[in-house]
Amino acid sequence: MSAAGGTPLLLAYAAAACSLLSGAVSLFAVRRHPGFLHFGSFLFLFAAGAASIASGGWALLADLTLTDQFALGPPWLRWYVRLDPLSGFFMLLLGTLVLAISLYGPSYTREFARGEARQPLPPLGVFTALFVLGMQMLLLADDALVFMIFWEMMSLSGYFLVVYQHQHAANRHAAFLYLLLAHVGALVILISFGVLAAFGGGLSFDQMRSASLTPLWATLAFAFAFFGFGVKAGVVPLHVWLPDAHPVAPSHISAMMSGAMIKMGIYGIVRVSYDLIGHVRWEWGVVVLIVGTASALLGVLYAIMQHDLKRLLAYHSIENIGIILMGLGLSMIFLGSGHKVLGTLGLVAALYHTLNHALFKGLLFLGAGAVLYRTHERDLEHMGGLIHRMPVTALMFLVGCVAISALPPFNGFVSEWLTFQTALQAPALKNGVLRAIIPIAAALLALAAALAAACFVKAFGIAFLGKPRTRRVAHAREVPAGMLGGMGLLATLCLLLGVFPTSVIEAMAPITQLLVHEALPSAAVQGWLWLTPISPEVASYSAPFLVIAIVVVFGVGYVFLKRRAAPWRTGDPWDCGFGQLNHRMQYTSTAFSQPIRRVFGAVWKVEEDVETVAGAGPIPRAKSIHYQLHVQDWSWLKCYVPIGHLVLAAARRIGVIQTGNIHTYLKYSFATLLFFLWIVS
Amino acid sequence: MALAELGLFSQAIILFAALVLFTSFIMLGQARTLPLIFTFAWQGLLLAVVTVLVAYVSKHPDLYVSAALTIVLKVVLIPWLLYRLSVQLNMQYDAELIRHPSLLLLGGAGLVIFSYYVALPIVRLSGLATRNTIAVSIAVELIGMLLMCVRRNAVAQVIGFMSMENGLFFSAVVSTYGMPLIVELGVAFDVLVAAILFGVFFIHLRDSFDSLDVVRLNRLSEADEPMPLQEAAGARPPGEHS
Amino acid sequence: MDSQLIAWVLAAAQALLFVAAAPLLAGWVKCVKCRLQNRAAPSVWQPYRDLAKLLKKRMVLAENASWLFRAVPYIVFGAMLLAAAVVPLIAVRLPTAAIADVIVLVGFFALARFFTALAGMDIGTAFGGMGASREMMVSALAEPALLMAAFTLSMTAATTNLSIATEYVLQAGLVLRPSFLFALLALAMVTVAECSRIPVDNPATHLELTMLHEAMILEYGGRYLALIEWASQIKLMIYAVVIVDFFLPWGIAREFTAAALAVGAVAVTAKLMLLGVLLVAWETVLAKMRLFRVPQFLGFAFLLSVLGMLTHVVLETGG
Amino acid sequence: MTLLEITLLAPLVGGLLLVFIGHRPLGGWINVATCAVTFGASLAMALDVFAHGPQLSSGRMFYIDAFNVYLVILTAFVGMTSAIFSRPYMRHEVERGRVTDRRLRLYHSMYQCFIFSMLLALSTNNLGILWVAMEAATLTTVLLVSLYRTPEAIEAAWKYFILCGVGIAQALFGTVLVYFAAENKLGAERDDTMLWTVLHGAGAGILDPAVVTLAFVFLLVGYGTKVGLVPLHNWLPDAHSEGPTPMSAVLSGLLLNVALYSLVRVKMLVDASLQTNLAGHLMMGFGLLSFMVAGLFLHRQHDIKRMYSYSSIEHMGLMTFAFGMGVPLATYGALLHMTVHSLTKSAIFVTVGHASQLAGTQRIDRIRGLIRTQPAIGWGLLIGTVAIAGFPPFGVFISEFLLLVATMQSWPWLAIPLLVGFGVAFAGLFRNLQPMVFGEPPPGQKPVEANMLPVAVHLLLVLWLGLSIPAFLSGWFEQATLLISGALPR
Repeated sequence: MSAAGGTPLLLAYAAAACSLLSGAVSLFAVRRHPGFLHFGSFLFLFAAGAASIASGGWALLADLTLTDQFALGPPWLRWYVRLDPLSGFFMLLLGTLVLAISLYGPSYTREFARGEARQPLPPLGVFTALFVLGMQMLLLADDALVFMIFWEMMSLSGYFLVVYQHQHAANRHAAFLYLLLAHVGALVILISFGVLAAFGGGLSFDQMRSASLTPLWATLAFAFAFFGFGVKAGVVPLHVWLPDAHPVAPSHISAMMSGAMIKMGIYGIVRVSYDLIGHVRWEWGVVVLIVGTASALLGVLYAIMQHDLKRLLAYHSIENIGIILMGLGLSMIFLGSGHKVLGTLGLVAALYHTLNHALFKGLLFLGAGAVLYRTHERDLEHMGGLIHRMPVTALMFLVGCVAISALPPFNGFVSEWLTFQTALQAPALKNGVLRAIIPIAAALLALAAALAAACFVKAFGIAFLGKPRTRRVAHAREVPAGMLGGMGLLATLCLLLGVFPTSVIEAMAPITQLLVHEALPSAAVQGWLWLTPISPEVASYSAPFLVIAIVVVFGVGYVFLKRRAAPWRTGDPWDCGFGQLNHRMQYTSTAFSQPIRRVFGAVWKVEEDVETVAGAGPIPRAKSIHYQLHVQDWSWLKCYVPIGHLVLAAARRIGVIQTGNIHTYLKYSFATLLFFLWIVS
Repeated sequence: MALAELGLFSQAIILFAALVLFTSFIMLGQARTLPLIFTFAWQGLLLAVVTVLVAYVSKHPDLYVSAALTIVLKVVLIPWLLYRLSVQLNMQYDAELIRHPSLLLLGGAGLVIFSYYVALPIVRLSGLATRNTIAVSIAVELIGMLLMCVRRNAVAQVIGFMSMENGLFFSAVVSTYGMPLIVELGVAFDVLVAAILFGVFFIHLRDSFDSLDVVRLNRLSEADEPMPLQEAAGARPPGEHS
Repeated sequence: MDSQLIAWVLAAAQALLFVAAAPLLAGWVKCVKCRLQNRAAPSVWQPYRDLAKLLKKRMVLAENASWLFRAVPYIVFGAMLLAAAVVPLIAVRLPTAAIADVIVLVGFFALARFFTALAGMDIGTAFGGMGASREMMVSALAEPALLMAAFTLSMTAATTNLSIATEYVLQAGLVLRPSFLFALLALAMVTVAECSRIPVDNPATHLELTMLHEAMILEYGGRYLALIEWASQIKLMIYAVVIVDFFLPWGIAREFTAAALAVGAVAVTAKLMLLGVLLVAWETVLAKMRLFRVPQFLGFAFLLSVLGMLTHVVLETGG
Repeated sequence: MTLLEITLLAPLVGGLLLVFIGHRPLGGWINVATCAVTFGASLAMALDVFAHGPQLSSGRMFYIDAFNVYLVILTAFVGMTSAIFSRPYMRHEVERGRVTDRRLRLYHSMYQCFIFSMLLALSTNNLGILWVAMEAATLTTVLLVSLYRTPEAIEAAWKYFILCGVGIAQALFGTVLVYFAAENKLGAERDDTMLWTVLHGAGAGILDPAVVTLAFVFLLVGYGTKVGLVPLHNWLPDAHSEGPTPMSAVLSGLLLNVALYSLVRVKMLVDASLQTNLAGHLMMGFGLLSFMVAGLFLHRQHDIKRMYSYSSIEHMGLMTFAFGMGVPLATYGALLHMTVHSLTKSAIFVTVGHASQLAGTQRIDRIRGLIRTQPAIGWGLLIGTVAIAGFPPFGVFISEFLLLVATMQSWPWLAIPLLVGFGVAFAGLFRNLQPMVFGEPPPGQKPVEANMLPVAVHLLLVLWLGLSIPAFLSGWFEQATLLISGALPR
């Protein structure tokens, strides 16, 4: 049903207002009482998150479409606002993360006020608020102008957050690159809207929906939109800003960025291609599928090579965006060739994974932030053994790792499973080539998933397990309750969404109804316990049973073995009979990923050099070995460096027109005059 | 129409117009400063004469005013100013070297042809007897500009500038019997101020560059500066880390 | 309702039988191997004895072990148990088969492996890290090949549910599908890699540097080691049973009568013994390969499975 | 005495007064006060116009319509805020000994004369006077550019003088041609034939195309030089970088606008009498070229004021392009862009002035860590640049948005070069901006006494325009659009 105004919309406004208030509080109040930021500002942020969840959830579950307008902007161009299940869904996602960081933030940000380089807190608070506001409002936007305004506001405040600790050069580089790409992306999006507006005769989304485009222009509009939103989503090869920008931002912001901001790119793609353009074509699907597969695979491969924890997580965002896009691509292929149910399945898989990734990536970044908060370390090579010092954080982080590695019974697995199921319906297609490439794409997805598992074994194993590698890490303490609360919220959701997928999918029905006028009829034919996306015969999955099984085994093991066996005693680990083991004998992160580096050598630009200083003595043995490893992302070297050089070269050349000699200048105007005179007569 | 059919005054006008053009050519070729100034004065005088003739022919009394303005400004004031300055900066005798003077004069001739070509559509319109002189006026203006383009000496540039003004003024007179008086006055005022400012600037130039050679004014240039080495995306490839 | 109950009981029984029989298969393989290599063979029941002994033994944990280290064996065993419950051993149409399809099965294996690897890194010795790193690399390469093969089969059977797929093959009768041939080969190679058999890994080695799987669980002892060993035996059995179900399912029980069940049991026993012999033969003729030749090995497996899928698309469905 | 007369006379009187007492401490205040009077009068006049529509003064000397009324207000306003800024700034310069009392006097009176000539150019009804005023604007600013008497300043002023003089001369020739065309078509009374109202009213459509085309070429080259269109732009960066900063603020913020205004006025005439869109196409080509080239120049700047003057060239090119396109949406966007650009750019120059005083140099690579030393200046520069780079919620974004959409609708393929230009220009601005604003300041860098009020006001206005355009302003824009492009934007 559709209506003007309505409570959910009011709630959404309330959410936006709360974000603004939180910004205002941190702008005006903080200077006098720093305490305010930690309470006032984050309190309002909490309210904003809650309100977003409420409004989004309401609109989603009650399947409402509410519209409204404001008398702002140019007179003939009102601000149109609309809350429908799709935006509601993303509102929900956003709200959840905001809630989590508003719990996590107060303790975490206090660090900046202390740290060796004291940062002023107001900018952080203000731009966090504006960042959230931008995302809330762009979800509500119902015309190109409003959308672009808040889209850019999101990018811009994101920039200020990335550059927040601007004393580090890395932050400045990252912020510059980020804003540059964001700006270019926004302009491209604008072009796509321009195409739609030219056909629809107006900038409001309703007019665009009513536009009837020729296939060529529709494809152009889609291509521009896909490019523009792809930049934000961090699609390979447009991703270069992402692994730089996310790590250097404050961790709760990184969580927002990876969790929410890049999802706005997905939102944009879905909104434009499914809603505004309307008729999806399968060719687009093929492109999206290929790009998605590439992103998934390259993203995880780049990620494995990282030893900066947050950077590793950032690269994994690229991988997961790729997985989401694979789902979208499949959905487009199926819709474009007339299989509505399968198209719906793909869409559901994509959206489900969007939600999941928001949750576990947020969780992981918060976890990384917790480690950073206590140890001031982002480099895995310096961590280790944290599970003993920060057990709860370790548990949360482990949940995140399991979820992102797509292991049952957590949520990451469900959405990837749905993607696989969609891919396996390829035989339904008439086009034999598609039937052939889709399963291969699925197999590559499997490869990506397996590599992700490897990567997170490394991440968790090096950071939390083993022995501490530095003193700071050895003396780390558990983080305050607020931060644990923020992580706990997300961790719980990760488990719930993994164990009760059926209900989630049913809740998503309004979205698919809105976009493709179709839902998954048989998803829950056998009740909430069994997830049967297509039909019980084709495939079924029941997460609760796995949980039960593990619980049972624990119980049995505990009752029978633990009680009856003799109590265990501790001893030294096995050292082959050589002397005392120390922490430097552990496998490092680089060592862990060495086999994979050798297997997939061509993906990176690897520069490896070993300097060995031979010692004296009858048996020549190395006194000291210095090992250096440079791993670089080809897409940077191949796509961006040339463009940069091109522009700089052009700028260098162009200088010669300004010789500083007044005669030359006079000659210019003389020549111009004569030229024009010659033209006109 | 044939020249012969025109009245004597009109013929005189055309004759003087030709002389004005001639003076422009002389300026173009004149390397030494003082003669340049004098030629400029002559041009002004001829211009004034033309104006008076036109005023007489076309019974436009207010053209007398503008003729008077011309005499005061272009014949007396400005040349005198320039003369005093060049004496004061004792540069009245130095001559600058003009590269390929013959080529330059040829270029001037080319400009005359070009301006004739440009002016053709206008000439069709004008009902005045003296319409062909429009082409001449354009030519005078363009030649003035050419002069500015090739001369290194600031004084020469000023004179080029002023002779452009002459061309404009001339065109106004011969095409439309001059512009409304207020505009004329405004223009004249601007020219006067400009002349004074030029005078001021000669002093400044001499003080800071100890010559009036404008080619030395090349500090503010973009040509040979290296690119600034800022920290930009190019400075460090983001993919990298060790 | 009644039949429902029976079905559930049967399913539970089958799962337990599966778990119980797993060490036997391992014992059989070991025994046959020794015979083939002219060594004095242990009894086929030896694995049970080992497990019992380990279960009784008092444990020694490295002082650095965390709670994760102690939780891992249960997680691994739980995952394997559930996986065992899913695979139709002697009867199809059991309700437990609906818990998970073949993809989830792979997921279970991945879960077990993930935690095993973590456990390997928990103590902080070089061996653990080394084993984890290598194991994850090998599995990362094996998984796509495995899933690809599974896709080929499930695209033929239009389902990913094991029991239904098995039924489909039964109903289809004997059809010579090139895709199945390729898939079988691929699956066999992956099995070898996943169950850490020669030539990828050597379960019987005592040289740490050549270990993959063993290196990870080097620090385990007592009942934890028992659970893990048992789990890996179950894993081997699952792979074997899956292969059997897919490629020669004949004899498996389709209705829950005593006779049918008996037939099924006998049939599956025979098939598994045969498979064990084949595995032993394979392990005897091949030598363990260098770690960095494993990628080629698995790449070949992946190639085979892709071939299978392509032949399915091109030759079998036409298109 | 009408409001318009007050608006015009106030700066004139103030200028004369300041000739004598401009060097006193009072001088700065008088400067501000005069501007305030001017602004007040212009505001009142604007209300009058808003109430009763276009006004033709007695004697038809002056004509105020929707197009120039808001420019008059803008000029008066920016003139005032820059005067507010220039008072402490110039005092600081005097303390640093860069400016003597004589020059301070000169500065103040010339400032007022400059304001006067721009107001005159905007409000006059006579094309000839328009030209005279433009020339006068050049003459008054020349001395200000050379205020510091450094060789660079002299050189810059000389180039400014010569190039603009030559350009303006072309414009005069164009004016003469227009007059000529009008004079022999509509045999009106001689003095009237140069009146805009007459030309645009009676003369519309009947002027001879050939002459008008020729005239437009001269006018385009002439006023285009003052707008700073590539390749006639060379005077602009020099003049901006070497003159005192308040001067740069008003040059960028106002003079270019006025020149563009004159150009658009004559374009309206030409379009009326030409059937083809020749004038528009010439302007589009010119504008696009300037836009792209200036964007590239941004990348190679060492001098902060130079950099921002190139950005002015870029934006002027954009507006010229938009006016050239001529479709209502583009015209509306361009009118809006004129406003927001001059507000933002003058604010930026004010901040730049403080920044360079703080760092003691205009060299970009010596200005560091502003945000640490003096947050107000750092943030001001940052936000100003963000606004000028076209980020929402600032007004520049809205106008550029409208421009892009209009381009998409009428010339889809030209959107691509525009896009590239935006990207390049943005990169050029920020790669230079970031190191200046962020990072650690050089040791011993002290805050300066800065008056950020103008900046704040300007940026707030721009923000306001970005979020919603007040009805009266929008009304004027729409009328002007109707006037220029013959239709209302949709």
